[in-house]
Amino acid sequence: MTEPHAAKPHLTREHLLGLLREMIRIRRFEAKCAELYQAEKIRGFLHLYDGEEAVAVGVEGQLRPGDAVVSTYREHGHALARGIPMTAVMAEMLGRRDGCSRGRGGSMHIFDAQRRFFGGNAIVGGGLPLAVGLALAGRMGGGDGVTICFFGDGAVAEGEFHESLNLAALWGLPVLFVCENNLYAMGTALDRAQARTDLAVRAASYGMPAAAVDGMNVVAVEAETAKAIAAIRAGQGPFFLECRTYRFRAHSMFDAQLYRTKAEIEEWQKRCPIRSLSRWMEDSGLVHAGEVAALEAGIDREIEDAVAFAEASGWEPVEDLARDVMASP
Amino acid sequence: MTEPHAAKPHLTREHLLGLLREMIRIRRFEAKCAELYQAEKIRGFLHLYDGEEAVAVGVEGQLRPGDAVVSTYREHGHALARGIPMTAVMAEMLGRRDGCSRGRGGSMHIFDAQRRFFGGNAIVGGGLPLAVGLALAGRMGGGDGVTICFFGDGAVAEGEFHESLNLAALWGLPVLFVCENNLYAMGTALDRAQARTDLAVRAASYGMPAAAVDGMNVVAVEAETAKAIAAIRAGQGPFFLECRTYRFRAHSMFDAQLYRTKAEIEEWQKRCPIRSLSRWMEDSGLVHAGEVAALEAGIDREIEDAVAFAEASGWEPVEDLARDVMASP
Amino acid sequence: MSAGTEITYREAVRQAICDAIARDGRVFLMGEDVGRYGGCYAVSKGLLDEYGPERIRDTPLSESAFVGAGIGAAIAGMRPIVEVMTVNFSLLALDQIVNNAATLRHMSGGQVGVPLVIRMATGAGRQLAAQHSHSFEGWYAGVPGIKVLAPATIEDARGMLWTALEDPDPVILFEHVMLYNASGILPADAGPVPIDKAAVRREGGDVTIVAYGGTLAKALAAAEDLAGDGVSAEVIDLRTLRPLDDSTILASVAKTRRAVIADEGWRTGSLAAEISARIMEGAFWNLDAPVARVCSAEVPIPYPRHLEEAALPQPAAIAAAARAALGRP
Amino acid sequence: MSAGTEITYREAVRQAICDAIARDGRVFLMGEDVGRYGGCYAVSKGLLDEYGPERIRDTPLSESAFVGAGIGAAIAGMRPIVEVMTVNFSLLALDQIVNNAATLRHMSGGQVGVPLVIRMATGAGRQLAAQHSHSFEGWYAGVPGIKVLAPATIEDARGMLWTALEDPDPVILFEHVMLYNASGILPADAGPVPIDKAAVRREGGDVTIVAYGGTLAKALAAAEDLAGDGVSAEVIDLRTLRPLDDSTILASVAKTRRAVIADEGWRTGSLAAEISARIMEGAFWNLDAPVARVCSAEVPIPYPRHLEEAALPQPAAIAAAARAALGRP
Ligand SMILES: Cc1ncc(C[n+]2csc(CCOP(=O)(O)OP(=O)(O)O)c2C)c(N)n1
Ligand SMILES: Cc1ncc(C[n+]2csc(CCOP(=O)(O)OP(=O)(O)O)c2C)c(N)n1
Ligand SMILES: [Mg+2]
Ligand SMILES: [Mg+2]
Repeated sequence: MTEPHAAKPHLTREHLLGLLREMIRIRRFEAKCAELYQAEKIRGFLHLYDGEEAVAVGVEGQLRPGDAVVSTYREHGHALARGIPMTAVMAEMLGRRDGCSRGRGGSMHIFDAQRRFFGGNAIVGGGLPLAVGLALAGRMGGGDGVTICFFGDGAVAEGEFHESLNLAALWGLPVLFVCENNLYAMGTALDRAQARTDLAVRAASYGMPAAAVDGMNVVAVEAETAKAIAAIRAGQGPFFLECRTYRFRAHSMFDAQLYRTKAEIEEWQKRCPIRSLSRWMEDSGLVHAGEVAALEAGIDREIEDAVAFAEASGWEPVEDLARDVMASP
Repeated sequence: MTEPHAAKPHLTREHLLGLLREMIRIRRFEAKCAELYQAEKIRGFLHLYDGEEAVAVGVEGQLRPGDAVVSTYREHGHALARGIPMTAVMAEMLGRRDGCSRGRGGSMHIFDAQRRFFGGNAIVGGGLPLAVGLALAGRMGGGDGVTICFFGDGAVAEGEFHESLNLAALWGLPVLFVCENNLYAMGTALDRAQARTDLAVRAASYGMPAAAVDGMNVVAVEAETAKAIAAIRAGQGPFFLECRTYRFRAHSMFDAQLYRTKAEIEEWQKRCPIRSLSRWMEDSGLVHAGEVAALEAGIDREIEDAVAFAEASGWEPVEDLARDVMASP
Repeated sequence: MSAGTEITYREAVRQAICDAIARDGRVFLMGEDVGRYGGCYAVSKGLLDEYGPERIRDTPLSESAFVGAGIGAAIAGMRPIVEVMTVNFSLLALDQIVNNAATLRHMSGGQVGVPLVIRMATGAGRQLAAQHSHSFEGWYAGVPGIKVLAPATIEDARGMLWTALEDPDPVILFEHVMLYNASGILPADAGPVPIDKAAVRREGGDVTIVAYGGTLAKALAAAEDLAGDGVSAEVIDLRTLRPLDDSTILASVAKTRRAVIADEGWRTGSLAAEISARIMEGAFWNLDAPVARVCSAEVPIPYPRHLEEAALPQPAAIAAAARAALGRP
Repeated sequence: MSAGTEITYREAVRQAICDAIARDGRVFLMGEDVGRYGGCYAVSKGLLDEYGPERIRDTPLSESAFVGAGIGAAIAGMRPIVEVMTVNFSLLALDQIVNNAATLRHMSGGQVGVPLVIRMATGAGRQLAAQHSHSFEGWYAGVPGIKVLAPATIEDARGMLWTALEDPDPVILFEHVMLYNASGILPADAGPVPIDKAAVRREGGDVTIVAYGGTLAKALAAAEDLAGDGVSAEVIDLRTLRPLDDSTILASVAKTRRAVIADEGWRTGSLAAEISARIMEGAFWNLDAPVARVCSAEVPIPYPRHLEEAALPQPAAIAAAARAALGRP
């Protein structure tokens, strides 16, 4: 990890603590989700973000309320970092009526229209055209809002990636394309899917400015995002940000991980975004181990509350099965 | 036009005459088609290649019988240059039973399996994945055949373009992607469709070697194609060839051409690939005006014969409507 | 009702678009060649000059991206009218339509609505052969979360778009290619029309003929022919393909006790099958004869006129089916 | 017939693929994560090690390109088995399937055949919510130029692929996600099975229940339940969805005079509608009650178990429909 303070010497202790806290919050929330999955309280597909937290936290910290977010099926981190209450997210994971999507979406379809969080999309690449449209509407409306579009390295091979980047660049729309390059699409390593693995360079073929950043370093992500968003708000059109990261866990709960070695995972775990930041903060005297523990304890309480909230929540009644297919008249 | 002889000083008179002849053949064939369209003998969509003949002739002259071709709805030139008899092509235009596709395809679906001419595809971009698959089969079969894939500048925006180029490059398949950049997709100028208009540069984002060539100069097209195909046959993977050209006529027979000026068309007509070559050959004493006229007369006879053949051909019987939907048992 | 004026279907659609743009600042038209070219069926000719490039947006050839962008823009509060040149090309955008437009409201638990209108040409009759002559309205009519319309008259072409744009959910409008040149009287006070009711276009007591879009005129011709034989046919124009107006259909069948459905879709899996099944379920005990379907032959539509005509439902076949239902062969 | 062994459906599909690869040098398997990952439903686990990367090809996330490449390779003489992870994602490849695979033979006048096999998972039941639980088999069953299979038993899972690979036309195989873990006896002499006949899975005289794929077990459960009431239900497994085996269905209905169709597709436009319409046309005079459909509710499948179950056809509903047909509510 590059030294966070080197990049941004003016970072305050409070700000760094906030970043650390948010990353731990996501990590622990998801650890609880994995438990609840084993307990069969969460079902379906569950894609954990473990290892990639610096991306959501570094990027979304730079957003304003009017900005929009479009995400993938690996979106719990994005949802929490966007400020969607953990209670509502947890209830959604459990399929309960008080879930942010009334329990109908589940893990892959977290939505919060008020916070302009437009999902949770389980079709790889399917969110990119939406993001272009949100940005188009924003620009036609005259504001300086930005649309953030998260997607994985796997999505880069899809036709929708290409069409969306071209359209956004052609029309100069305010989209920040955030590629979470965790080196694998399920079991397919990047170099088995992409003729050219330097993804940021790809953006150049659309004339789109781009940067690649260490996605395990939240401060670095934050700094690059800040620059990119400033440029977008200033009307300079879309930007492509490749965040180089890694998922520590399996693709989903059904993955034997035959396609990578333990050694590789361990190597990456040394770069854990949370441990890196907390260690460096401890080493620099910005935080004591005891403070981190207190932070974790607070988060654990929040998580327990969220689980209790979710479990106390009812189910949508079966008679309402067809509700919200169309607008009610 | 760059001087043809400058590029290839060893070009023989016979060879150049052959190129000239083939281009004139296509031009006149299509002029007759336009007439037959006015006479309502050809119906549906008719997309003429007028102005772009140097591409088909320059590229396909370099092919061997075992090579495959995939084309678009603007494919009469490609079909003739591939050696499909004009009689069969003309009968197809008229929808007759002796047409190369039994009259069922028409102008947009010229096929000749024996000559490995796999259509005539009316979906923009739809042929690219096919070409990748043909090349894959060729490589798995161990030969050194090449698949030529023609498409327009408009197709470059489609997702299938992106997916196909990536796949071909990733797997190192023997495809020559020939982009016929005539500056317009129907009425949409290249710079209104592409964030970046230098199409050859795009190929680099897939790590694919590329070249752009003056598509109005048949000798230049031929020379670039020869180099590209040699590299492909040598196992160096796919190649992207952008041919910069122009269509002199409307997109199809229903086009008021509101999107470009007469002056622009006239400017390009000065670079007519046929006139350029014949003038230069005359100036260099390689051909007399009389010889060209004789050539044209011969071609006109061939065309008249093709029309006669087509008009003499019967129609598929209505009872056979459902023929060739599935293989006959 | 004052006299009104005679206009073409094309002109009616054009007026509807102009009206919508004038009435509502959130409305814009987007699609391939809607601007400079004037629309592939000349529907939007002149609109670019009138309303400028923000409201009349030419897109690159990227069906998935621009349909998806329409969805995103609709989510964000705009009222896009997205034109897909023909239903054939809409397959490239089907993922966006089914997995996003139709699904977002439900999987977000009612938070995210998509007030999008998509217009497409559909159908055969212009000898455009196997890749340009499809009728996939029936597929769209099976997708929960969208409404599907098929204006068959001048008044509907003019009035349905208005109502569709006021709908909070995605609406797809199918315009049959053979209707654009049809003309009829538009009442001077023409306004929005309902989009949830079928219409009885001709009253009769002996047999019900159900038709829509491109088959309405054929059904009326068949009814006229039958009248010559003393058979009084009632002709229903579905108008809205989803949700189907069962009650109008069943009321008619209860009266006539016989039904024929004319549908340009391929027979197997056609919308006609659905209507037949609904009549089975809702009026079995009223039926004096099996419900008959007159659909397209199960063949990729061939190019030559005689085969295309043979492949499509024709008035004679509709009349014959009606006679057979009446036991008068 | 010797005893055979008990294996899972997953294992049966795996064996079928292995056999095919061993039997025919032209066969290869291609798709997302079929190799290193072992297949998203673990069907091809271990095959990469056994047969190597030429025969077991991991592809990038590019549904359109790799399905299209399968078409191209089939044209060129290979026998590709293309796996699309689920039917949901196949919408991204639908253009290739409909406009190329299904159409090439006809529009080339019989010259170009596409002996391609596509396998896809389909159906709901795993709480995967609105974008991963579709059943679009009915759409494919409506497309001329392809065959559509739905193996519901171990023997069919093992034997249909064999026959499909010998077919000169494109064949699509649907594997219901809830079947992979089902097990049964595979006869020791199991070989290819016919792909043009439905099967009577249980004989009965009072009512016909038509099912396929994921609904077969539910139909059999309903039949068992009905037997307890003294109602003797005949259960037909369609096996082949295109072309439908009308004669087996009509013969059964002629005997029982009542029919219920169980289909996981959304009710409107379901394959069940087509079968109902065919029974209407072919057996109206034999019917003692209207044909009933038990289909999925018209809602994007919701995530929570209770709503998913309520949305899908269940044995109780099938039995209830049969009782209603018999006038025993
Ligand atoms: C269009 C489509 N194809 C396939 C899938 C199945 N699938 C789900 S996630 C995934 C891998 C995506 O990888 P990437 O984009 O790198 O994101 P990551 O999971 O690594 O975050 C695949 C193949 C899908 N959901 N959508
Ligand atoms: C997928 C698809 N979208 C739209 C069309 C309609 N269309 C036919 S040709 C064309 C323009 C294509 O332009 P280009 O690729 O540059 O080829 P050119 O016609 O210039 O040779 C369009 C939009 C189509 N046939 N297929
Ligand atoms: Mg990834
Ligand atoms: Mg062009």
